[in-house]
Amino acid sequence: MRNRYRILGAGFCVLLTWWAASSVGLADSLRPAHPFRVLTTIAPLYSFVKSIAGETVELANLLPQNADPHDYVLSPGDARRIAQADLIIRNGLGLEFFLEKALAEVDREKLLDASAGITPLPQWVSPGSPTGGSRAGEMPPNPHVWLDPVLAVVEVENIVRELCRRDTAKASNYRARGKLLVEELLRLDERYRHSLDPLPDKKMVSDHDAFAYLAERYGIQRVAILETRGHAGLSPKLVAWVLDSIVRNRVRALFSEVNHVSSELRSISRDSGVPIVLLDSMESGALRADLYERVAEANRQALVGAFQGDSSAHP
Amino acid sequence: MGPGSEQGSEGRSDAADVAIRRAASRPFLLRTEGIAAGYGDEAAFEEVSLEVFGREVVSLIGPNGAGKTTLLRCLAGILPLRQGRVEKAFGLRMSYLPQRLSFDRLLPVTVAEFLSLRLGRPFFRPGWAKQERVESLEELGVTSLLDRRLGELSGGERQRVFLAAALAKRPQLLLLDEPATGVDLLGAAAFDALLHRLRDRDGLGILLVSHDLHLVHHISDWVYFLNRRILASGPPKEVMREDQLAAAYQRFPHPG
Amino acid sequence: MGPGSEQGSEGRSDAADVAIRRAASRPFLLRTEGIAAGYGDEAAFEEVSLEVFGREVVSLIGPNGAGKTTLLRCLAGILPLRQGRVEKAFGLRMSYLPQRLSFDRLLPVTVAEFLSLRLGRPFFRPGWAKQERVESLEELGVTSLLDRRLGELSGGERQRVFLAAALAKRPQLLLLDEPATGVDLLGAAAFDALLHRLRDRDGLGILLVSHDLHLVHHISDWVYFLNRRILASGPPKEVMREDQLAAAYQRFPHPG
Amino acid sequence: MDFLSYDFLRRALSAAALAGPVCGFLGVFLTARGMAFFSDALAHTAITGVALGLLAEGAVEFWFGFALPPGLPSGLLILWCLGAAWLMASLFESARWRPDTVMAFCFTGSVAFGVLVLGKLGRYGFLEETLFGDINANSWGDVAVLGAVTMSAVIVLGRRLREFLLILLDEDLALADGIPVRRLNRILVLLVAAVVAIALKLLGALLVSALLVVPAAAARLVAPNLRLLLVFAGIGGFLGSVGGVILSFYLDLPTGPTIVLTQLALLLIALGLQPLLGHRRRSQSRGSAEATTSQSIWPSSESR
Amino acid sequence: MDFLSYDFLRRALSAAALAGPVCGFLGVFLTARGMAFFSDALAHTAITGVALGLLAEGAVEFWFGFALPPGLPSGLLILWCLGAAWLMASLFESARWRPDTVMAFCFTGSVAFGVLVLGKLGRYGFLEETLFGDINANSWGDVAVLGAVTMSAVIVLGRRLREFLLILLDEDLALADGIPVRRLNRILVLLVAAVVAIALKLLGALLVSALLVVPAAAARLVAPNLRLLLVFAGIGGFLGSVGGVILSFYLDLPTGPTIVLTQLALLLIALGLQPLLGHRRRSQSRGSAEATTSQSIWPSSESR
Ligand SMILES: Nc1ncnc2c1ncn2[C@@H]1O[C@H](COP(=O)(O)OP(=O)(O)OP(=O)(O)O)[C@@H](O)[C@H]1O
Ligand SMILES: Nc1ncnc2c1ncn2[C@@H]1O[C@H](COP(=O)(O)OP(=O)(O)OP(=O)(O)O)[C@@H](O)[C@H]1O
Ligand SMILES: [Mg+2]
Ligand SMILES: [Mg+2]
Ligand SMILES: [Zn+2]
Repeated sequence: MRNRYRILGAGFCVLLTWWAASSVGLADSLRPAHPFRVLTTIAPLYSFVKSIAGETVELANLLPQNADPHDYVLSPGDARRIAQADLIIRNGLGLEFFLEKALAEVDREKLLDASAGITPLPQWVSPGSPTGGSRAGEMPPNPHVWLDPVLAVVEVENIVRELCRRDTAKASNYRARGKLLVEELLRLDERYRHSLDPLPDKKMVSDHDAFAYLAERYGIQRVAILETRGHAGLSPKLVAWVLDSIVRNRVRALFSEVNHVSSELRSISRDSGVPIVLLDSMESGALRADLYERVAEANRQALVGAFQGDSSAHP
Repeated sequence: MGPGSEQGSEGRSDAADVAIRRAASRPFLLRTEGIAAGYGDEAAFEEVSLEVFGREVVSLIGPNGAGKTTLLRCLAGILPLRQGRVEKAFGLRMSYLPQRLSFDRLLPVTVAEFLSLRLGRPFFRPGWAKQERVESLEELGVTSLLDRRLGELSGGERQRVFLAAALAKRPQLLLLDEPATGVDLLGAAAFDALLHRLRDRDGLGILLVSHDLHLVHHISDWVYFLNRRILASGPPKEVMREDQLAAAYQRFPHPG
Repeated sequence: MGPGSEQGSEGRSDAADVAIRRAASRPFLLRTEGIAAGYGDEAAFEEVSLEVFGREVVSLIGPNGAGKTTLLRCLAGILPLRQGRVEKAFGLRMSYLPQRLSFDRLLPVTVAEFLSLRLGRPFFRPGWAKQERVESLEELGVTSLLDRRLGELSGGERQRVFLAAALAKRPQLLLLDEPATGVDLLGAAAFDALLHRLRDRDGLGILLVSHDLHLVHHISDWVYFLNRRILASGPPKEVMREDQLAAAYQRFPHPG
Repeated sequence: MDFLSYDFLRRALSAAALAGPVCGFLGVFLTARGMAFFSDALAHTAITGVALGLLAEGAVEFWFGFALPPGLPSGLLILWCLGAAWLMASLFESARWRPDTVMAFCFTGSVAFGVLVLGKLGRYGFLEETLFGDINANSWGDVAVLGAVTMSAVIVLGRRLREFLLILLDEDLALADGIPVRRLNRILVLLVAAVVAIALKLLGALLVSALLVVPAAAARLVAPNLRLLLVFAGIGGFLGSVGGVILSFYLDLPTGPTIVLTQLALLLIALGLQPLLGHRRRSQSRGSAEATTSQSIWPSSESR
Repeated sequence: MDFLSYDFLRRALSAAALAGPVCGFLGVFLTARGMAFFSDALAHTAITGVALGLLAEGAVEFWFGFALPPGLPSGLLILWCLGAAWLMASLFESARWRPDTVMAFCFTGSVAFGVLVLGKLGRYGFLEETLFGDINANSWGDVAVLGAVTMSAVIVLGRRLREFLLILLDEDLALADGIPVRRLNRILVLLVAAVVAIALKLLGALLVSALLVVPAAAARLVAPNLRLLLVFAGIGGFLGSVGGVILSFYLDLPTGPTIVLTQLALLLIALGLQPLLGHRRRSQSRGSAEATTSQSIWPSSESR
């Protein structure tokens, strides 16, 4: 008798399985009319769209504050947001690796690469490593284009164009506000130039190659990048080479990000006596319209402070 | 016959006689010819030739480390042979009781479930063990243990269960490695009676390894004396006379 | 004395006499008073009161599952008591031989190393086992096994090693749980002789669990018959007369 | 039911409903042989598999000039896992090491090698993917493959259950009964490997072993016998994984960890239930003790 | 020697030279009890430790308004590992599960919880750090702590070696001999936990178990007895970890994986040496077999 219950229980499980599997065939739920839904992947893109479109679109961002786009894992909520979005704006250039799988199911039409049209820099390769120099050409691109205000303008223009194309009713509004944003960004660029150009000897050692485009734009020489995110430790030869380069090039500051200072960089800072200066790549920033301007300004001041050498920690 | 049918001494025709009579009256079950096996590079036994027929108890005796267990493992198909060959009656069904039992003591297997698995009975309805009255289970007192977990039996209880399962399989050939170890007096008596009945009533062939020479002497139809090689063989009355045994031990320190 | 010193029957003064003589002539080692222990919620034995003195072999017999192993594990300090108390001679050194041996068979421990560890000899120089001639090792044939790995011994060889180690510890009290299991004829004889010598020459107290009633009858100074409770106790000649035993079994199906 | 309107959730639910019970069932076999970490080790060898896949991709592109589809395709990953499982099974039989030792060095070796290669190739993204998986990103194709593997596992286990259980109890006894122990052991290991290779895409290497171990561990707490152990493990696996998917949707948490925590919650519930069931078990065994004492003192004398 | 001019390399070498032999030695005990994954499980519980540390940090900042130093300080991490090890040891004793089952669900549970919390806090960086560690980033303070732990491990093991080995052979026998088995088991587990907590910073959770398991596994291949097993495991651990650091410098590879692969290379060498040593062992045991046959047939009759 008891056995029969057990078999019934097992049968129940099989039935449930079958039901779950066959529920596929259920009719697709009807989509009610809704406002234009835009989904961005990272905070700077969110801030751009917020500035351009304000409250006229239903805007959401995938990456929660403080999350790292390089190793984010989607939650079912994210998957739902992706399924519901009318336009998905991502940075592209390989930044949103976590999206690849989920996007396989999504209509390519809904997708915009904000970085379209930008010639990317390759990812950093340490010249110290024997194969380094020759491999530079085949490295995947560095995705952090938005940190250069001039390239950010390209991204903003891409976004405005796409929004106008999709949501023609509000196109003029988008265009007008987009123009304001572009002007703001150009002003920022001006300020960067003004304050950084006069400074000599601008050298950067960092543990995440987020500031490559910015450095390229304003004449900062990237001496060494210790890419530690998602890495199983570094080779001691690389660390030794970085230590040597710091001494040889008289580097005056190591750059890292709040909450992401790697133990390697701390150790190098301890060993070389060069202080760590914190910048912000905005990858995991707060979701606000003025994020970009505020953070870019803070970065500028940090850079200026570091290169002016008023941080007297240099030995 | 002397303590060994192997030596070509005066007892030759006598020994041959006995052997022929033995073979003639019984169905053939298993024969090995010069087999050897062992662990690593070393042989645990060599050049072992023996025969087991139906309706007889063949005992294998010998000192510790003689290779008895290894030989039984070979016959049961657990260990590969190194040399020689084993000839079996067509479709021979064997059942083996190992000397060491090892299993996960934390696994909640009940005795009834174990018996179902071992005897090929319906696993999800082990009630049969209570309803049907299986001779060996009853006589070895296993019926009262059916709902117990295998892992929480006492040493003797566990041996009874494994022994009862091996007997209840009703094979044609039983390989028993020190079956009555740790079993109490009455259990051993029941086992003795069962062996007799299985042999005489059911015509089983039984290959028994035991250090209990009383049991061996009393129950065996044929005895092999093994110490890496077979040093002596014959009916127990002849092989197991104390003076003969002692003589055999002195005479064959290095067999071959 | 009747088969039980527990019943206040006609044998009272007789039994008391024997017990008093036993206690008077021997050093006190261990006494339990109404102890009980078991697994889960169930007791494997209850209300066990027994005594062991020096210079005597005390045997514990009983059917499978009677609780003998459990009792020995309690006395050895492996299992906690549920009830009652154990009184020990001051500074009593005990040595225990378990019924089931379990260890990692792949671990490359040699017999010599095992003996060094067990006997507290220098572990990194196990040569002592060959140089010194330790009685129990020699007589149980363990000296020829010293370089072998524990994991690759045959069942009987392993039992010999563990038994020899337990005897070689030269404690005041030996707890032996079916010590001669799987050991061959001469090994058992050597063990028998050793037991006698340890008792008579070295004055050890020995608590022996065995199903070999011949051995028990022949070697014991005192026998306890256990089946969850102690059903009978006394000198073997008195407790182990066959009619007496049979009568006792009939009389006490539910002890207490 | 709101969440059923999303296709990705239907896929996730189907995958969980398929993988859960089979993993729970297989877990009983693994945990009983000290192979609780087998799935874990196997999943981590996938890192080396992915790395080798990338190397091969690069080599093909270099020598033959055409590009393979990126990443290691599911099919190849399954093949890799089967191969690794086969290798480990051979090492298990070598009888020099305990199985867990074999698994531990296969595990760390694969991780070390894979990480080195992925690091040199600059493709750490794949490492993340292998470690964490993503149940919400699987396709109906994946579910179909999972279904096929599940079906074959169910068929093989169903038809050979007696043999597998006998092997679990005592390999020597099984061998003597003429059961092809080696072959069945290999089959079991390969089944686990196939299931793990697919479950890897759902939960990732770090969590996949939970699917196999936790239901079996929970079932051990409450099952009075082997039959119910198997049944409970299957049911626990189903409830844990399907429940985990549903919970992760409503609580908006990553699905993989939620499944694992749901399974662990079931384990805790089983721990809570244990006293009640333990009571039943106790009274059962008390019953049998009475039977023992009601016979005469030598247990078998009554039947003579 | 070129590389000795760098301070960080001197630190890395010292750490490797300290941790290697002790881990190898402790590994013998772990692998002999089916606990090869203990270090692994423990290391992964550190993920939850880190997550809880961050939560606590946030709570302190929220309620008391001052910021703690970022990350979980080494001291707290060690305490966490000790606590987790204690908990697991209690579960081992519960005798419901095999040790590896206990470790498996502690492992996956911690990872699941840690990943959830770290994900919600957006601090995956710590996950990376815990999973991979970096031997090149340790400070002399870390080395000193490691030295202290190593010293205490050596002292405890050295003084209690006989007891520990007896427990390894048979717990019941050890208990009967009056050895405080429970206490010593706990001490061993805590020692391993302390070593793992520090080795975690060097190799990370994914690779730390290699330090403990691989030398012991390699030593098993060539050691004819227990003494040499212990010695070889210690030496193997030393060679593997120090050699790994040096190799990683000259080959320009990440240090952690290189150490593991060096250890594995030693394992392969041991596998190659085995036939030679096996030969010796064979002739040894053949010798003892002669001894057996040169006695009379009943082995003990000669000495009577
Ligand atoms: N680990 C255990 N868990 C639960 N019950 C157990 C356990 N070990 C033994 N028992 C039970 O306790 C009772 C006593 O067992 P014990 O081993 O003490 O018997 P014994 O007298 O030594 O028997 P034997 O002569 O067979 O060795 C038996 O009913 C047995 O089933
Ligand atoms: N697993 C093993 N590895 C290596 N050698 C072994 C192994 N098992 C047994 N041996 C050796 O093989 C020989 C024969 O062992 P076997 O177990 O067959 O003896 P046995 O006759 O059964 O002895 P016993 O009466 O003690 O049971 C012995 O010398 C033993 O040490
Ligand atoms: Mg044997
Ligand atoms: Mg017992
Ligand atoms: Zn970045």
